[in-house]
Amino acid sequence: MSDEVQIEVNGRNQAVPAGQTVRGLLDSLGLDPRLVVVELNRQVVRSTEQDEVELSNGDRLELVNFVGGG
Amino acid sequence: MSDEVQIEVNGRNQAVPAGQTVRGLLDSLGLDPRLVVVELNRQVVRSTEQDEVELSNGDRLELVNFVGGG
Amino acid sequence: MSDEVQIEVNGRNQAVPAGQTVRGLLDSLGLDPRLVVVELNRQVVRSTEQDEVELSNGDRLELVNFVGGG
Amino acid sequence: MSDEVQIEVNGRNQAVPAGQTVRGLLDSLGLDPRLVVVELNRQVVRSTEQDEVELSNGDRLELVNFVGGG
Amino acid sequence: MDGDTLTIAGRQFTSRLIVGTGKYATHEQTLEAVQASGAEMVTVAVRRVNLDATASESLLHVLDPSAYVLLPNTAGCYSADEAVRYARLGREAGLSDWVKLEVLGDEATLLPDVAGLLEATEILVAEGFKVLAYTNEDLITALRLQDLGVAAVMPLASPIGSGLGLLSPLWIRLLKSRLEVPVIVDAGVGTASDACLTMEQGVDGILMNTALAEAERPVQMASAMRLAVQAGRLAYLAGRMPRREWGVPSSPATGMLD
Amino acid sequence: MDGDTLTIAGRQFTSRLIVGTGKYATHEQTLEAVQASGAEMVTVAVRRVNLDATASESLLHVLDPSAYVLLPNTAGCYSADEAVRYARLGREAGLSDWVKLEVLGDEATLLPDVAGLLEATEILVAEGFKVLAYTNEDLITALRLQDLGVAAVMPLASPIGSGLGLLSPLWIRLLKSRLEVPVIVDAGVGTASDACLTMEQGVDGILMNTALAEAERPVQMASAMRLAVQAGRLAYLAGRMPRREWGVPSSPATGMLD
Amino acid sequence: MDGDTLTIAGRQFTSRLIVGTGKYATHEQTLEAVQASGAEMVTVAVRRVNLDATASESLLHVLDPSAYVLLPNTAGCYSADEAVRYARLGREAGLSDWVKLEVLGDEATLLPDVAGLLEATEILVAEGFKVLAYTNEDLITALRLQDLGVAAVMPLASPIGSGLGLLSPLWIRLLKSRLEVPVIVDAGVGTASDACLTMEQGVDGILMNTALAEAERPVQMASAMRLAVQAGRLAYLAGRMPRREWGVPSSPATGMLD
Amino acid sequence: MDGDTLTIAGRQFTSRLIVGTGKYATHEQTLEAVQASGAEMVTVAVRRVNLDATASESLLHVLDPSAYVLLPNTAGCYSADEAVRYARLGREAGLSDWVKLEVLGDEATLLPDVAGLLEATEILVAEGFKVLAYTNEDLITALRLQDLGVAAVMPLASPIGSGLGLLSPLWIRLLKSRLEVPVIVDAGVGTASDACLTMEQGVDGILMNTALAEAERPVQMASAMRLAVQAGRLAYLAGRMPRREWGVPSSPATGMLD
Repeated sequence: MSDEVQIEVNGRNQAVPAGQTVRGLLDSLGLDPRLVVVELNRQVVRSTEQDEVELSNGDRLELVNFVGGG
Repeated sequence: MSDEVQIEVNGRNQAVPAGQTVRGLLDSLGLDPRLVVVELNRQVVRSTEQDEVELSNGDRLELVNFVGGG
Repeated sequence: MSDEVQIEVNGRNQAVPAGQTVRGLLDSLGLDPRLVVVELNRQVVRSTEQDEVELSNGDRLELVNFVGGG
Repeated sequence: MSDEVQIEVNGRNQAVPAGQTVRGLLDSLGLDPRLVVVELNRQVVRSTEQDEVELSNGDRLELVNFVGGG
Repeated sequence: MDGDTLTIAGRQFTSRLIVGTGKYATHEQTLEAVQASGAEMVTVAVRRVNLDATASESLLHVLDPSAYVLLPNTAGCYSADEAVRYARLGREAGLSDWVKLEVLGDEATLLPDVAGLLEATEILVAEGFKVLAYTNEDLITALRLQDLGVAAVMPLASPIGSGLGLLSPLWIRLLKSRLEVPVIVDAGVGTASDACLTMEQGVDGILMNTALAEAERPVQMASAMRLAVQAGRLAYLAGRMPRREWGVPSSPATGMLD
Repeated sequence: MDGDTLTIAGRQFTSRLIVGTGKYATHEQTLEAVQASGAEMVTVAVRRVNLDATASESLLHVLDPSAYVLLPNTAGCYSADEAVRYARLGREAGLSDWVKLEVLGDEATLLPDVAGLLEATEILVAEGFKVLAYTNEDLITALRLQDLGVAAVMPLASPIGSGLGLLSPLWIRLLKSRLEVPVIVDAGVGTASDACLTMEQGVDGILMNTALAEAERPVQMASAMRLAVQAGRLAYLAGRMPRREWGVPSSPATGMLD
Repeated sequence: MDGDTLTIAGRQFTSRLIVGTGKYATHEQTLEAVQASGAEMVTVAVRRVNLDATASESLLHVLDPSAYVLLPNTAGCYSADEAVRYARLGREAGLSDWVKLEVLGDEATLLPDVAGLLEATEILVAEGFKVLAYTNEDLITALRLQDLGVAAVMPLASPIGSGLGLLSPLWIRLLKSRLEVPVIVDAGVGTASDACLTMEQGVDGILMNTALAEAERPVQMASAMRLAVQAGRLAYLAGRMPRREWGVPSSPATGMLD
Repeated sequence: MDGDTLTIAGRQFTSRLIVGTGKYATHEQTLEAVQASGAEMVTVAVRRVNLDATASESLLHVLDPSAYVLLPNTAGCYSADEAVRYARLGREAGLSDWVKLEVLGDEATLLPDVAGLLEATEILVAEGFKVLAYTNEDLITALRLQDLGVAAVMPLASPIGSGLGLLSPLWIRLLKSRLEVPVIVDAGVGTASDACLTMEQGVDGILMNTALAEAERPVQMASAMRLAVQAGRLAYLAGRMPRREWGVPSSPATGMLD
């Protein structure tokens, strides 16, 4: 439907409402923006910009965080 | 019977004819005197003496030879 | 004088008669062409070519051979 | 003279007044009995006995103490 | 050891031990081990959020970033580009421009690809990163890394996770003697004596993870490593006795009885 | 490590490091090094009073016998009789029946004469001494010493004063695995990693002297040794990670980006 | 060992020992040592003719090129260009396209500059050279060299001329297990046991020079090395016994007397 | 190595390798391995004739006593008396007064009981035996054995059958430097480099059994050991190069091009 856009999040296809912002996506996924870094089409999206940036068809997002590592 | 004597050879009891010599015992066991050393009651019996020495009741013999060892 | 050319051999300046060939130089230095490799202005001069190649002013030659090394 | 006895202390010959005790010797040498152990003719002399024991001609004494060691 | 501090990229550390946070049984064990180790800087990895997980506690809730310097790594990256990408995400996540740079060349050994490492280092230093570069024992590569402006050179003692200890004290001593930037030995230390011996080569510090996480009692081993690193450092500064192939008494040869 | 104490002949020690008091520059340095080492027991030698000396301060004025267990040794003795004689004098001087028994067999190496050692041990144990026996790496001799009732077996790591460290971890592990009495490694330790490695073999403690006294900075090395012994003990108790000849990542292999 | 031959770039060798010809007292000693070593290939350096020398005997008069494969090296070169230049001159002098390629990165250690090495390798392989590449212990670099088409990878055992032997058997075993081209250990071997141990890692051969030339009796050491390389190779092929930390009798436990 | 022979009790040997004959799969393999080893003296054990066996071929039919010096051992004996009894039987069987004397102190390690060894040595030397005494690394015991008149001192490299190689080169060098009788290292050698390294300590020879018998290919390992012992001996005589912690070129530094 025209009021949905298809995106890929961490390697999975997902549909989100048209006009949804990055921050909106994080909220819908129940993720704490202070603990998650967003990469949109290979570009880091600063948390300060997450409200402005709207998702478009074919966007590829990577949501990452720190885990234990050596 | 009086014409037998009880001896021990390499830890086993055995009866031999009265008057049997050490050499006789080796022959009866099919052992080559040049390859076997005889210890009779803790004393080595030289091969040259094996014809003379007669076995008596309760004699304890050890018949030994060389085997592979490091 | 005009019938001499100035060259450099193994880092030393030297004057040779005009028209002298590489082979001629080796002979004048008493060097056995089979044991020496000639580099003229950074280019190897095959022994087969040493008769043809004439030396010109400013030519830089390296005469090398095998020595003991690991 | 008859009122002296010859003894050996830590390998050195020494003359002491006749009737001198072990404790007397230590005092004369300015040694603190609590820090020194006395061996008289190969026998340890307890500090409690040092007043009684008198020195005789030919006595061999070793006066030892603790020093740094590993 | 008062005043004997470690300075990397202008930041001062009292502890010369840096620990990783991988492979522990629980977040709690991770924290206990980190605390027992006395480390002031800990490494973390950058990975995808697990979208299936029911909100599990984040590592950052356990490791207070105000209490520890978090050092993001690029573990698992096999090219300069990939490592640069992870470094940038790590910077965003940690709000710090420090990175432990790994560019691996082989999955079986996890040995560094020094060509890729130099390439990524150049890019990241230009972007203002403080690069702590995981490398091999090669002095020539280490000198290049220093020329490129790394904050620290981190040669391996032996393969990552091998526990084989310090394979070549000579190479490590050589690196230290020729470099001006800090030398932090990274990977391969297996037990306390390895850490002690490594510090005795004069290096500035050690980074370890598996030796703690895979010990039978990780927290206890973390304490052991804290002490071992201090002991090795102190022994290096104290100057060891000479070696001799014969005996020398420690008690006086004089004053023996007759 | 709470409660991990060392018990010798019924007496409990918190520190597993015993130090000698020989070869220091001054009494003051001796005391500082002993304090820095954290040792609770120190060895002393029995020697003639120096009759020529202007009343010099006695070692006992420096090392308060109420603060430290003084362990007299029989250093420098080359026969059972001689060692027994020194042991008896030491007992009188220290008002204690503990003795570090040395019966040496060779002046160049200071190696023990195990025959003489067994002979002297038998006599002294019968006289009620608590014998801590300096011996070589031989298990058979060590078992005999235990049968004779020694309080501790003290095998060498390498020659006295050599600083060569632990020549044969195998022999020492073997001794420890077969003996019930405490095993205190005595002699040869040269630097902190030697001490750490030695403790990792599972032994009960270490006795050293030259490694401290001949270090460039003895007091600092004493601190290093205190930490190294603790580190090695803790690592032994913690249980080291397994060794592998390949690499194993310390960061997750999953969750990588596309 | 019949049929156990070494093949490099299609040429078969019976001997797995390659020797250098530098640092000998005389040409005669060089020849005697080479003969005693049993080597079939020897390295030589390319240097300027000495124009001041009264016609001295050339090395080629001593080392008959029909009797030995002469392998020109690029020793002393610190850049890819320089090494390529020497390689070309060497080819002309030896009428052979084999070269032992050295691109050094540091005068104090003579360690290879692996970046320059890879660069020079690419050029020389394209010109049809058979490149035997002197490199460090790094597997990743060795794999690159193999991809570029070298005839053999020649990792160091320890620094050139150091005589420190095989610093890291692990790295060398690793290289051998992962490469298809021959692995010839080059540099660092100091004595016969070093050579034997090195061959036991499974490598294809060893190149040495200083260990012979600087021995007190070079020719005798050359014989020792010939035997040691054979012994190590045979032991590798024979398959060593397992290691155990306890004793196992070599004589029967049965058949004992009462 | 011409003229470099080993002399024990007045008998001269060209080979410095002595091998045992235990643990082989067959008599044939035993013979092949002995031949490949180049040994001139082989050890044998004294055991009861197996009265149940159908006349099996005797070892003496395989090992021609006129071709090899047979050295009876007292393996498996745990007291001086027992060892003396086996030695006497061995003398009768071999019509030779040579004996490899073993008096063991522990079944798990097969370590020698030096007290029992000294006791048995005294008895056997008095009876005219040529005693080759298996002992540990202890110099003091070795000096006693020499004083008692042994023909050779045979210290272990590591436990019998362990294959751990030479645990302490220092102790072995020390023994050799202080003894006049031959020093033959007995037990523990596992592979060729162990044998080579052992001979480089200057000892007179090596006795081994398990390293050959338990190799995957015993006969091939026997050849390897023959070469390794020769290589180590030659290297010792040749005098190794000095060790350095830096690089030294083997090619001339002069004569480089502009």
